[in-house]
Amino acid sequence: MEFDIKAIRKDFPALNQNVYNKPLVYLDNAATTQKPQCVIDAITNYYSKQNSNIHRGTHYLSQQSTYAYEETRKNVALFLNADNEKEIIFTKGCTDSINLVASSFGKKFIKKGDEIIISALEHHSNIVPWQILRDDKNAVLKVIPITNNGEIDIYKLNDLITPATKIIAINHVSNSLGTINDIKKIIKIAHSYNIPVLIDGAQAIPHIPVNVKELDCDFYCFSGHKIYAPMGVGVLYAKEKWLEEMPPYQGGGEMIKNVTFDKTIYNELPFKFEAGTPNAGGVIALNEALKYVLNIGYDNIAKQENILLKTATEKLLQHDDIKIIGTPSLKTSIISFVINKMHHYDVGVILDHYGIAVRTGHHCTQPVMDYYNLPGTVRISFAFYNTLEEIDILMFAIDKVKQMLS
Amino acid sequence: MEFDIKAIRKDFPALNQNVYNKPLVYLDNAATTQKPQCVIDAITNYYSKQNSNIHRGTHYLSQQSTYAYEETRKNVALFLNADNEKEIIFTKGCTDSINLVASSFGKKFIKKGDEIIISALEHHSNIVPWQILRDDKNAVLKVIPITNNGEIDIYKLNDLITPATKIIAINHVSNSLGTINDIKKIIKIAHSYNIPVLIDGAQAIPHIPVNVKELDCDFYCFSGHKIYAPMGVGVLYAKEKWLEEMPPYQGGGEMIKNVTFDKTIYNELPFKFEAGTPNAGGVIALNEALKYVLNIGYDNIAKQENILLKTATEKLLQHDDIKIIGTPSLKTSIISFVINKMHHYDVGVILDHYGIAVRTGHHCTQPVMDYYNLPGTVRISFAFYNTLEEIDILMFAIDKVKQMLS
Amino acid sequence: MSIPEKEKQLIAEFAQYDDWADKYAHLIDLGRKLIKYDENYRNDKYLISGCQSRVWLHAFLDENNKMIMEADSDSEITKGIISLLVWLYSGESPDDILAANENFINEIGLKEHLSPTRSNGLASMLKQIKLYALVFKTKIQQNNNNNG
Amino acid sequence: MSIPEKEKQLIAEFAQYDDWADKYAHLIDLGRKLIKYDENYRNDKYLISGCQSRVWLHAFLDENNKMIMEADSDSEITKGIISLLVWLYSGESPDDILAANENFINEIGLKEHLSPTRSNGLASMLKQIKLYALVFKTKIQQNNNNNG
Ligand SMILES: Cc1ncc(COP(=O)(O)O)c(C=O)c1O
Ligand SMILES: Cc1ncc(COP(=O)(O)O)c(C=O)c1O
Repeated sequence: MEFDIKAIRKDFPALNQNVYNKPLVYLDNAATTQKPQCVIDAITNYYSKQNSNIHRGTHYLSQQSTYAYEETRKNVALFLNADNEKEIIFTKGCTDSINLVASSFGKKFIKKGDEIIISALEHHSNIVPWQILRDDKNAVLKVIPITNNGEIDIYKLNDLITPATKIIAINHVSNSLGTINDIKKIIKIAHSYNIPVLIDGAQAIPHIPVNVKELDCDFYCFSGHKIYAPMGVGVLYAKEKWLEEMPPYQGGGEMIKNVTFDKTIYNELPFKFEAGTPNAGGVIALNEALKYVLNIGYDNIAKQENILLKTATEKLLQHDDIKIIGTPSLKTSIISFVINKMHHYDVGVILDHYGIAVRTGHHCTQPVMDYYNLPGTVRISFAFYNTLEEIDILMFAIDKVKQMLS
Repeated sequence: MEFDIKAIRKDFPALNQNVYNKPLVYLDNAATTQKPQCVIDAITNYYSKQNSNIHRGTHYLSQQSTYAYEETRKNVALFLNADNEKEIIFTKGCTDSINLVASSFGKKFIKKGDEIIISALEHHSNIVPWQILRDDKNAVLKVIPITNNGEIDIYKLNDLITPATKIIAINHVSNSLGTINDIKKIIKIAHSYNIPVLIDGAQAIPHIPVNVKELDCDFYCFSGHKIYAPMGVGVLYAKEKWLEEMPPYQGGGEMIKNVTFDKTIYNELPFKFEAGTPNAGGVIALNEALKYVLNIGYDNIAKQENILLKTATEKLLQHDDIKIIGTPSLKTSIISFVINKMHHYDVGVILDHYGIAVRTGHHCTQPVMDYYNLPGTVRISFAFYNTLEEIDILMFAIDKVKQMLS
Repeated sequence: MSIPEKEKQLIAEFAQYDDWADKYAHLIDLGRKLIKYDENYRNDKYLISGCQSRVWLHAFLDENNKMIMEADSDSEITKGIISLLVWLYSGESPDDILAANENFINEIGLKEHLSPTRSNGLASMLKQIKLYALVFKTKIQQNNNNNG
Repeated sequence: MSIPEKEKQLIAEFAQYDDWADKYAHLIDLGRKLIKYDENYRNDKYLISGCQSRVWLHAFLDENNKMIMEADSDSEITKGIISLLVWLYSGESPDDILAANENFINEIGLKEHLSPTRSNGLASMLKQIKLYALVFKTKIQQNNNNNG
């Protein structure tokens, strides 16, 4: 497919609006992405024509919905190159997926004194579930440190692993710095000790094609809303052998085969892990979003996003008083920066008035901020629909910010 | 407001379609309800104009979204007559809400040998979470029996309560029989022993105005999708004192105040219980759905649904070979029935070909089916948008079913 | 007749009916003609799970290494569908059964039974039949090895 | 001047500026004019949580039972906002402070700071100020009772 940025921007209605009478420059894509019209239409269409409770009904609408829902599961399996669709569990988001694993894997496999390894580069969603598990089970939480340029210090991993290590949970891409971690190597090391690995893929999936078979990860988690799908939908990929052994996370309708008050027999995979009425409308829209991404192509996405990353980085570094936090060798289109003596909040508020949406603060990665001894940063994060003109607007506004705050 | 059924039906695009070349007769409202255009528009509008990650952003879209999300929380609090909006937690559905309480309340308050009371009339979503808790904690699950007409046998409750009873969880309205339970009385009895009560309100909220203050329930749970809102959104009302004492359910972004690897300080209510990016689009659409319901008015809803219930009941009972399961004195517009010697699945499949959507099977209430010694029933469930003409079509089709199956 | 030939015949048979009601009437009729199920096999061991209606299925290998099936259901429609499967596959070799697919259902005009709902038994029935076939195939190979 | 009078003056003051940038410049200016914060109170005990920027706030009752406040922030904009609150409420009686509302923020044209985002401190600041006022009010009442 040819990459026609003008045509692509027309696909996203939210991009074509003014904010404070200025054209919106949306540079907060790591927080959530805007939705193409086809995704919005999929939701509208679902609720206008198909809406029905799935899996339970013999009637037409229910069968249509079930079919579309299960087709999505198949497509997600293909998208991730999973062995089969039983390995795909729909959740409400990446956080939900990680909590599911921490709770269910933890119930079965973590005992007092067992060790869990995460990294110092994690989002709170990949820290707190493990802390809860640690506290529940009297386990130990160990942290792989990061290097000064913002990479997970893989060489420290071997020192942390002991016979008590039961799981390693790390992110594929850092949401605050953009670091692409060498998860393949980490997984290899872990597997050489027979330790399973969970990958928090929230920030990878919109930018990098993910092949769970090649990675050989045990768990891979992501959120729909960060890959152009609606909120309220997430994915957990897990190797079948783990899902078979793990107890269910939640109890409720359709995750069971048979219920008496004494004993309940759980349904087979993947249903065992999907209690309650699923967000079928959201899941079906996720299918559209993934199709849209594949249609544009990860290579085109990378090309455009790299141009944006490189250009913005160069222009920012022309300012003596701007420092980019995190300089890993491989990164996605995220730039975290600070302006000397200026508070990130002030910078964000003023940029906002120029129509520019950025994120400021700790980005739910307080330990990363602690490492750099910063209260927070300004973060810009590009999607393929951003433009060089938007970078010019940003640079213009940064000049204004500096005038106002000095 | 005047109740104009023709105008109302026009509000629901999904109702105006054909299935197998016959006009859709949607009688599966207890499974999920169709959505009015205003709710669909709210979603479209959200993703076309507001979409943004909430609570985390200083920028315009994020503030707009946050505002709309928090407005919904206030409106839900008003809708339920809660003391304040901190008592409203957004979840992904009723099942999620119940699991949250079973897990978090359970962690703090349930010890070995403690007793949990549910009823024999519960949906699996209000059984299995308590079984999981029972098994985790070595607790005891006790069950209030039902009477032959399908009501919770309140007089048995006193016998079941002991000093070890820590919580009672029952439904407001039965999804398989339609029984409206006298929860006010149950709550009173429970409170006289200082036992908190969770109400599964999934089937009540679309039909009956709920006043949590008047009921004095400790927890009240419901799903958005059963009250004309999208899937993937649920509500947990809980008294502030419980939420303050309960540990968080899930860990992740924005439910924390401060994270270090040693210790995490949780955010205040209600955020402590909302980990991860919430389904803001869905929540905001829930606001529209509640407004829509209030605008029609619960009195108008009850009036129309009672006419439908009465008419359908009478017409079904004209058949000697049809038996209605569950004859409580108070019920919502749900009718479960069996036709002598005919399998519910066969009845459902044939009705489907006449364009009629009903539910067949155990309706996720296997213990109720066991009580009546039935493999399942055919269930019709009306919403206010159903019509007397639709009942005529149903009766015509039932005649056909009987011809085909005898 | 081979399985594909039987499928063709079935498709032709159902093509006579334009109306869904006639199709279902015929399907129900076929179910009613199924030979009486051996009560010894009417228990949980032979129950196929994943159906809203109950389906019992029992199979064995005859002296010619063909798989013989018997089945029953408490639902008339499901019984009709299982009778199609019995007619198609019973008496065939495990290999042929393993090679078969369910497309004929679509062509018969009973597509709605193909959808992957859990309340729908067709997928579960086919899975169970193929499982039987696989077990018998392995058994035949073992016998051959032992004899060879 | 009463609090409502001060609010009116503030609104008039800000009404001079049409442009948001000028408004913010003025706000930042006001923040910079805030009296230097007493370093003894720059610690976690006086930190207002719920703001993206850090805000320290400290208050005491003077001999006339008026509440005196001092505050600081590491953000210039937040410091500007807190300076408005200090100017409005410091030196007023706890009762008057408890009766005040935040509508003036809207009228000043800083509405965006009213939104209930957790990154936004205004709601937290006001809450903290009212909490102080409540504590002091109770204290005054107790004193009155003890003396009475
Ligand atoms: C690296 C990372 N992990 C996890 C999450 C959590 O995702 P969600 O909030 O969609 O559950 C995020 C996004 O906020 C993230 O960036
Ligand atoms: C009485 C009752 N409780 C709980 C539920 C579960 O609701 P959900 O599937 O939306 O989580 C339902 C609906 O299926 C219900 O009818």
